[in-house]
Amino acid sequence: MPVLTGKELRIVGFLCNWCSYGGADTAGVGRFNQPTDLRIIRVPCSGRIDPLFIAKTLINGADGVLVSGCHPRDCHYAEGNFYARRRLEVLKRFLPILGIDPARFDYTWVSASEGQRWQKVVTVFTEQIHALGPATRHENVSPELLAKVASAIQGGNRVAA
Amino acid sequence: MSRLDALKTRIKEALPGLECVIGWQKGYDALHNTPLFIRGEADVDKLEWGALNVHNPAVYLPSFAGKKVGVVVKGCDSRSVVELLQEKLIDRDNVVIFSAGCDGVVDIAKVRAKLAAAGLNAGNAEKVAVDGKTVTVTAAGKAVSMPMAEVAADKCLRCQFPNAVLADAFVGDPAPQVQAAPAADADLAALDAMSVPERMAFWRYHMDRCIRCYACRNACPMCVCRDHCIAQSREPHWLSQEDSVTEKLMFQVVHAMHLAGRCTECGECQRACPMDIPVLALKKHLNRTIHDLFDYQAGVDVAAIPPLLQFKLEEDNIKERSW
Amino acid sequence: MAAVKYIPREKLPEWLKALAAQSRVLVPVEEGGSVVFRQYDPARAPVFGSDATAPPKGAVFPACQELFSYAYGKEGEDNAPTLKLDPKTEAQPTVVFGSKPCGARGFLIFDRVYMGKKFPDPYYIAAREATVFVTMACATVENTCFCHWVGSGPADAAGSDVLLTPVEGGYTVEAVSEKGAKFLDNPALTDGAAKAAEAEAVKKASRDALGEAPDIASSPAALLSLFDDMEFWRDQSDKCVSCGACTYLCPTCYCFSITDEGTGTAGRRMRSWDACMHFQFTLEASGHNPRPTKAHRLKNRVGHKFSYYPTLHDGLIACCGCGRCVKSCPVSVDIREIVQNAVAKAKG
Amino acid sequence: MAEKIGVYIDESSVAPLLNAEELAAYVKEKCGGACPIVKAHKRLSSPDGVAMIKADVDAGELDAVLICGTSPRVDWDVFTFGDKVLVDRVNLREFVTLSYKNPDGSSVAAGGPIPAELRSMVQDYLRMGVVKMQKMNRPNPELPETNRTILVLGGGFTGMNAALAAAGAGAEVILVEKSDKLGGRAAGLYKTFPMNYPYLEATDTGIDRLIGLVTGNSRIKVRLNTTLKLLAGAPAMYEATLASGGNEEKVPVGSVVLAAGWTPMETEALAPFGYGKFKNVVTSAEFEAMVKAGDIKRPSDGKEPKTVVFIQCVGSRDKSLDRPYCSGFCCMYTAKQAILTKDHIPDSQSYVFYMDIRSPGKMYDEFTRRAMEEYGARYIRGRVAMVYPKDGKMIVRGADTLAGTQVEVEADLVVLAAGAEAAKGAPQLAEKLRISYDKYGFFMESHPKLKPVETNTAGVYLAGSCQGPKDIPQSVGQGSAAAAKVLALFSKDMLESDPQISRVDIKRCVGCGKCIMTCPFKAIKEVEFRGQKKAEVIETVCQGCGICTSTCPQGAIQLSHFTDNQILAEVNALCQS
Repeated sequence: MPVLTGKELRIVGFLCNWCSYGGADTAGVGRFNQPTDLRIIRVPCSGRIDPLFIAKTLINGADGVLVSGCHPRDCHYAEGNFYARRRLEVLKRFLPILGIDPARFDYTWVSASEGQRWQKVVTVFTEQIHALGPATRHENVSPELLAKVASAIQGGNRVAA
Repeated sequence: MSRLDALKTRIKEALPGLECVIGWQKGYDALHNTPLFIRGEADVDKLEWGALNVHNPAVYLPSFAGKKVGVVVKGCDSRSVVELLQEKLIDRDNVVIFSAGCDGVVDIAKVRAKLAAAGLNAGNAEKVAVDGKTVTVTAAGKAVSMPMAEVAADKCLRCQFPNAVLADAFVGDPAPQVQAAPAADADLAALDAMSVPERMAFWRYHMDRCIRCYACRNACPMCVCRDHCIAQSREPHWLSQEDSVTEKLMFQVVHAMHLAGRCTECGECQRACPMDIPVLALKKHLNRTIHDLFDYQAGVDVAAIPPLLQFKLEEDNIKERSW
Repeated sequence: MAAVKYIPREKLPEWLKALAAQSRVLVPVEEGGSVVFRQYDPARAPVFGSDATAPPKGAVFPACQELFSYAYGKEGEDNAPTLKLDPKTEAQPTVVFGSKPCGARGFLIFDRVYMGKKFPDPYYIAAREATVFVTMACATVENTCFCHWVGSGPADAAGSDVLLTPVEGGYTVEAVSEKGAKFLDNPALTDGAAKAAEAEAVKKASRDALGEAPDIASSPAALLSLFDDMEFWRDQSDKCVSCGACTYLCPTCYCFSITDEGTGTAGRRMRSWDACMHFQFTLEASGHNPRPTKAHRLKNRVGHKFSYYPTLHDGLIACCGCGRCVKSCPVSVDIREIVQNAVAKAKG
Repeated sequence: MAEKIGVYIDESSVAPLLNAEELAAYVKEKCGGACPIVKAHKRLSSPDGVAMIKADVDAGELDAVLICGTSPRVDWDVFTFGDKVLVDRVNLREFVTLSYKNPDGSSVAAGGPIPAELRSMVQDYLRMGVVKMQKMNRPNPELPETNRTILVLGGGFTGMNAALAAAGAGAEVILVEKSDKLGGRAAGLYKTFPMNYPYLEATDTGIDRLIGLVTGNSRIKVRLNTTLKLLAGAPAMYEATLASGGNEEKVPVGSVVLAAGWTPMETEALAPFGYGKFKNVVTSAEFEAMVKAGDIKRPSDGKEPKTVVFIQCVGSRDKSLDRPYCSGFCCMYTAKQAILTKDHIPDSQSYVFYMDIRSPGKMYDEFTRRAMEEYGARYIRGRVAMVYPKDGKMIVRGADTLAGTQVEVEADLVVLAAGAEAAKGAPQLAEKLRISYDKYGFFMESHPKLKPVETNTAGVYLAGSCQGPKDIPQSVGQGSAAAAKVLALFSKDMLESDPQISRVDIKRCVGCGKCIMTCPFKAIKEVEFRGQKKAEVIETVCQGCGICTSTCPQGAIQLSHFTDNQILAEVNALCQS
């Protein structure tokens, strides 16, 4: 598809309806300059975000994922972002073992009134992803690299010599 | 009285009140034991106790919901029982736990590799003798001795719980604690040493041969969704049938993330894998993360709340980034 | 039948390269401790010594195969609904090189289902006809081998096109089918008459190593008679964890599932391996499942192979005795034991 | 599962950057198989636009409607078409046309070529919207109980008027006031500047009468010494946690009217004028209290002041204090206080230092003129430079910019017209309600002309000075307007479409109870189903957060409108291309 041919990268945002989606609306209404790489998926609460959505998005080739919810203690549902914080932090630390740069994923808190904060977050994150460049897909891993890691773990060699 | 005989005695006593008692017996060849379901007294004498009891019998417990069963466990297996109790997936009143000190079990894959190095095929194993620190396997008429430390399962090398954390009938002398555990398992250390792109290549290389039999999942005592796993459902439709590395790896991510804070690292996922995919490394890494973040270890306290099912207003070890 | 030929071990790459120039050549290679069939790469030495962890089933019957792609749309002024279909039946010429006899024999069981008159399967037929099996007879056998129980053996050529037998310094090469005969036309192959006797000795030795097979001729009737004996099946299946390792690694398991994978209004219809050990295999849309427990499912697996299929197909047992289901089972469920138990139980 | 989706593109949201018809053509090409109707309209939220969609729905052509235009946080109550069709939104305005800038930061020239980035953005959002809609489940006819109680926050003039207006129309109202009495700022006033014919005299505020009406109204429950701790849920299904003393109580409410009011500026702005240092410098509120007590005295010695200096714009219109705004009502109450001073102390003389006289209300300017012309108040246009004591008097030195001279007034009493600030804690309250506020802490309305008393949180309205300084008539007007908007909301069958709640697939549930542990609302209970433990959602308690959905490993509990499959469809639409 043409979207990926230019210098634009694929960044997916998961935003809670009550705070960060409103913050992004506020940034739009305020006509704040924002990068164009991001596509936003609306969810009711950051607590709705199964970390697997993020893993799936990144494994399937997105270049970056940004999650934003209400500030801690300001969750519309009181506790959602507290659960989210734990889950998302665990995921962030899990990504590197899968071979995904953890800098491709960040989570933060932006309230509905913080249009300018949203602008800053999107801008900084997009720059961060551009610095990393396009993500490698599994099918594009180089044969050299494959050969290099093939014998990294000699677990169950069931082959008779 | 040997541990085995003591176990048999206790099981015979308890058997009349139980649906069955789950343990181990000899399998199709000398190298393989297999789970045993004791339903009558004659079955009790088939029971085995030792280094070939590689399976985690806790995996069967949830399927006996509502019935009272006995289970013979190693120390590590008992942690799975604790975790199942903690998550109310089994009822304490309906399970009788038999146990004895465990001196470690072998990793059949490591034994296979040792035999292969000696020019032998594990498929020809005729005899296995385990005495303390040495395992001797005879295959095609040739005996090969291997130090237990080199063929023991990774978990045994770092075992914190050689004796059950929870048991109704613990027989014999407790087994000694493992001394001088390695800092990290070899597989994790190997992955840690890789660059991020190398790790991607690593999983690309290994997951490519996954046949999606879900043995890793079905052998996992904590995978209680079993028949309703999201890997095979259309509602929700997390994974497609496409046999790409992406989809296969995604399932491992699903499994690992669903185990975050619940995994006791019994290693059944990897042991069960017919394609020898080192899937346990993912869980080991995640357990390390859970420990670092929440100072938590699964399967030691029935009353604990898993870390991802609770939170703190101010987290001790989560530092949020500034923009 | 053509005369026996011979190829020295060091000449094998030459032959393989020649074959690879014309078609896809799949050979068993070691990968992370397992042996799997992969496209021939001179840099990776094939592993002919031990039986592959996974049989070459996917060469003809892929784990997942796109049957066709589809797209719904609208056309013209009146927005008439349209559906575009793009079927993919073409098959790639393939040589499966170095499979054990059991791996190739599996397709005999497939053929009767997918190449029969009733429901010929164009995808299967195209792939089957495009594939040649150059099979390696077994010089050694393993604890889990039981091909001799099911009418096969370590040098069984049924289902294969060419049979190799390991001998000192190389392999004897025999054409088994007409398709196979064409493959012997390579300068790397020389006359093997001198090696023929040695090859026969190898075949006999491995057959002897298997020992005497038990009589399971009554298994079709025995299993049928135990159909309603759920206590028997509970005992047999107690330790089964309901994974699909036995099924997916079985050279004879031919069941599949069909799913549409797509987003929006376009997608692909995929056919992929299914496993009767999974709960979903017989799960009906209503939520009802006629095989709700692993006991029901294991009964089906064993019953299908040793009773229902042979009853329908001239006594041919739908098992090639490779023993992968035993060897690869996480809890060592042993189908041999179950069949023998059934036979014994039926006898009373 | 929606199979016949009507896609409607709002031209007013995408023009002039994008052509609505071209977008419709794109949807038809890419998603035509699922979308029998694709139309563009000038303004979908207009009665004509809604009627157009309704006609298509009534024709039975559609099982779902996808509105592509404004943010789903806007006009959320406009697009409901009964329980036969699903409705979802695609945000093309806030997320695309309003926020789009060229990579170099420039704006797109209208009518010029559409940049590739902009095109891909709008196309992605359209495709995501359709695939998400395709996976949306049919509405559930079982509706949770709805609540139409109105929670009014603030017992001042505005809040009481809103409460009375709503109660007068039959609504139940809970009026929450954080202090120990009703009345708000107006309760401290002796009189207000004239608000009724003949607009000549300062008049009674009427606050006591108003308090009487409120406390005497059986539909209005007044809660004093109470604050809002938390608001959870959705319109008609909110649950407010009210804190009073050490107690907390959860109260179901349908909507909220915010009338949190304002507060006078304090020491920082007042200090340069000697407030806090000299007893005879007082705020206008303190002066008003003296007048109300009928006892205008110099605090220093209790003598009647003969010369009173009023200083306006104390803290207002002051960039150095970061308060550049006009507080609006100071000019009027200063004129009123000058008149009252003369009334009470006929031989007194008032001086008023002012920047500009801002008296745009009905007959307001006439009133200030009366202060000058009939009551002899001397208005001096200029800022006061300093205030200092001398011989028992306060010397007020300032500029008279009209005369171009320095002036010094020997005053007995100096009255500072302190400007208005947002009420203390307003930003915190805004965060609790997820509404926007400006940098001064005043709440932001949804749209200054189209939605002046709405906020961007569904079901939450605002009125009065919490939005910005207002005088009593304006506040009363807004209080009534907010009440009218809430009543309009409740007058519709607003919940005829599917509520956003979680549902358990009983076949998939293994009864592990993890969802029960994480639900913040205790909206999930354990039940027994054919001898097995299962989870069950208490639909009336469920607030629709979806924490359970991301907790359940087997995906057995799904939040409608945000199911795994819907979110996955969006992810796939973005990743597979």
